[in-house]
Amino acid sequence: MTAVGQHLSKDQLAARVARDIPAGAYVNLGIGLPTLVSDHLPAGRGITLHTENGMLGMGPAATGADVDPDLVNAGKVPVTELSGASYFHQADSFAMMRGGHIDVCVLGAFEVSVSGDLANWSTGAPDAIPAVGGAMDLAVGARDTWVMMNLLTKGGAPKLVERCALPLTGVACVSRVYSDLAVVDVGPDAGPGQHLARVVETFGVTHAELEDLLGLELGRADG
Amino acid sequence: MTAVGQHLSKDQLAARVARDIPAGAYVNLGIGLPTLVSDHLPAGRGITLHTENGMLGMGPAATGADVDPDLVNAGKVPVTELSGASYFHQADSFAMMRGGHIDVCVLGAFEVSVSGDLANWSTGAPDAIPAVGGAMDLAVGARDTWVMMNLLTKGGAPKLVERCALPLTGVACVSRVYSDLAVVDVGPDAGPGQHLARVVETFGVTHAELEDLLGLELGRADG
Amino acid sequence: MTRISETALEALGEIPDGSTVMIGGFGSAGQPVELIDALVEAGPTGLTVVSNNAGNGDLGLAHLVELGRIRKIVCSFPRQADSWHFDAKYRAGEIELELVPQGNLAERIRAAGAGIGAFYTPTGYGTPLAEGKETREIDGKNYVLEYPIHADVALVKAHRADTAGNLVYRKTARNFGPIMAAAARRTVVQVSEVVPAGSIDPEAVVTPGIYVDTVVAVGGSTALRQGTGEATWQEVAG
Amino acid sequence: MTRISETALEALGEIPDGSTVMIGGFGSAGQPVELIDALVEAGPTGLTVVSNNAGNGDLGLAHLVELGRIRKIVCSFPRQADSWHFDAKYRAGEIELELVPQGNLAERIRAAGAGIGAFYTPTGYGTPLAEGKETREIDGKNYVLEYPIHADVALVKAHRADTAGNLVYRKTARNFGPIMAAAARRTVVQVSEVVPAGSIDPEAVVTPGIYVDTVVAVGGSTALRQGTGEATWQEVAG
Repeated sequence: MTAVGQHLSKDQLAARVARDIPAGAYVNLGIGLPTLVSDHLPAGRGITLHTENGMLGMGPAATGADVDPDLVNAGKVPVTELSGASYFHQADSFAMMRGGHIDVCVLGAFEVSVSGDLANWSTGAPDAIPAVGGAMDLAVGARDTWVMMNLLTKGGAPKLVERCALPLTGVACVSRVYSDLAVVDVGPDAGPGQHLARVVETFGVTHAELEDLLGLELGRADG
Repeated sequence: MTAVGQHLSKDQLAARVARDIPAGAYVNLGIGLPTLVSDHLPAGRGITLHTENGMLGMGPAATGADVDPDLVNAGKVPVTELSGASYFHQADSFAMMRGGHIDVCVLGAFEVSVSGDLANWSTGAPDAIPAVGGAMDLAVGARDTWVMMNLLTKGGAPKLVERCALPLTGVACVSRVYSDLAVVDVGPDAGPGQHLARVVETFGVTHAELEDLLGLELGRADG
Repeated sequence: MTRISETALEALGEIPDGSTVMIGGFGSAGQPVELIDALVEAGPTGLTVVSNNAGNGDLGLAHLVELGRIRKIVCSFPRQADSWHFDAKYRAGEIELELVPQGNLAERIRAAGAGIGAFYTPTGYGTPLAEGKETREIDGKNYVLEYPIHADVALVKAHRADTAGNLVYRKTARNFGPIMAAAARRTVVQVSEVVPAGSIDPEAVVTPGIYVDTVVAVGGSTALRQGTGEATWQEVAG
Repeated sequence: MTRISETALEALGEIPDGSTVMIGGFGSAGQPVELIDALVEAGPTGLTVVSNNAGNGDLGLAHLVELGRIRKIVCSFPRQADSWHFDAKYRAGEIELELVPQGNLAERIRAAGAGIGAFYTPTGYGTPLAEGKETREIDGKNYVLEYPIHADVALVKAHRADTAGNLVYRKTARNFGPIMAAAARRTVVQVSEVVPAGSIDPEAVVTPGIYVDTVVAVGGSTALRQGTGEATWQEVAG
């Protein structure tokens, strides 16, 4: 499925994430990069998409005459409605999220720590205008919060880190990171004596190369 | 309107309460005696009845073929639906009550204190099986909580008292008592130096006779 | 994903002894009688039941009470004209009662489904039902701190489900259904009919399918089989 | 009782300087543009606005921002691709911002309408947006104490109203409308059409008329007039 020796493209990464979403799951794909995952959800698996602005059963992006300004996703992109959809108000929508009813939420990130802390809402730049939207609710609300990101910044700095330097979105909320270089489990679910970050799979790098790139000691998810 | 020298009958009392309900008001009539008020609400005043089991726009009791086991009031009596009605679940219904959206709630009572404390859910009998229903929510939720009751027990003991002896339903929540003998304002809205209980109107008794019956010093609502 | 079951017993699935079970309904309206009958048949005991009432007449919840399957009931209004089975068990000391004002009951159930850790409510302040509870004055008004009520399973009666598990209810039978469906780890729903996904207007869905694990169609309304449960307490108070 | 007004300006009524105004909408979807235009015309200043965003493009909320009528905005997501008017005011120090996570914003608005004094939410715990706030561990999980957000008036866009004030919405334009309608002392609603009481199925009413003070029909959807407000922040984060 994955070309050996190569990092994953965005689309390959989206497909890799999609593969792990259980049949019948209720899923929130945040905004931006993770929304690509929806293109790779196979039909017939009964996966239902939640968008926190108030809808279950969201369909693909709308085009042409299907564009309806009253029907948008959390990124304010016009979308469509699938059979069996439902609409609800913001308090009900975030109750659904906060109450642990969404099986999987996939989010982008600036940084994720080995203990599962997430930073994805603020660059910390002093002159930036802050905006958080539903990021903090999504981070802590779903049964499983996955991050989908490039493992390194454009400048080559690791985004999977010992401790986040940027303002946090949530504490110990991420369970798994899907990246172009590796899939890594993070967070407090590791057993005693185990590493907080455990590599599930690498793409075009060895375990040792990955440790070097990140400057972290990494465990292995299978033991 | 009221026969001089006579105490009010239940129906007269209900009519007296109905007269004071403002046009356009949203009203909850609890269960039992206060539900009689609905028979005296004049058409065209735009008064809407709330029943806390989940409905606005409740109509009269249902009879014959109109009885629908899925459409009952808070006393579990089959009722009807008026044009413009709506249904909602229990959390929404009590949010409506607790949030101060109901203009007037009319409740029965075992005792009301001059400071507006209400006791209407428990006789305090040690062997009684307790039940509270929505009484405590209704007592504190509406903008105005009125009590409708006989002013004396069957044994002749006052039910408007200095301090409630029975288990409380709510503290300082009643603003007015409508009874067979008098209408009396109660509670902390009185100005400094004023009596907590101020007589609005008496039926078949003088102010002095009322004070004697109750063993209370009473003010006058008009000064 | 919502599963459609052929029978109430199959829909119910495994309910271990000692489970906490939410049961919808306000008296008979919205009471899932067929699911309760299945619960009786399935046999678990030592249950904690969360429901507004404690049974009317001899059927449904009243029958479950009569059989002694319930260790504890959390409700707002157990005593009614036709709550004889609860009354007997209670007087015999065979059932524990946690009495909760109806709006606090609803809000605590709602909080469980909404992931709220606790909330301050004005209802009950200064009354015996708030004794021992934490209180706080906020903006000059007094509140009691109340905690969510979770459950292992919720039994709910709705009017119609689609195959995606979306529910609509009928009139005041809606009552506790939507909030219980969200508050329990597993929700089992009985309906009059199951229709294809897409048959219910997405704007009119009351309970989205995400809250519904299993649905069983049991035919028409069953409330007529039961007592009326008319309340009596305010007759005394009136 | 709900009043039906002929014009948006008449519907708006008196809004004093310094009022707190809730404005529905998620970006353009559900934004009550005609009511905001009326608010611009009515002229009050020094407003505190509670809304999910801080304006898209040049119309509606963005215009109100541009004119400097807003002293403070309480919202979750001010910065967007087309929030240039807010950006300019914010950088100039001419508008105060209270940033609230979207779910906490929704729940705080809901709490105001529901008479809840405060609640414990897990969202934001351990982040800069919870700094200085009271926290509590409940059942091993950490929560932040949040308080209700009330308002003097709410401006809401719905799809259809009946003459009893009952509202239905359209798709994701529902968003903040129902909870803002309940949280404000006075609620003004713009709709595409007003129909006679009884024309909306009582089972499908989303906002009961009790929450609606004034309704004005403004014709068809207006969202197309505005910018799209597509979010950009996660493009960076992705």
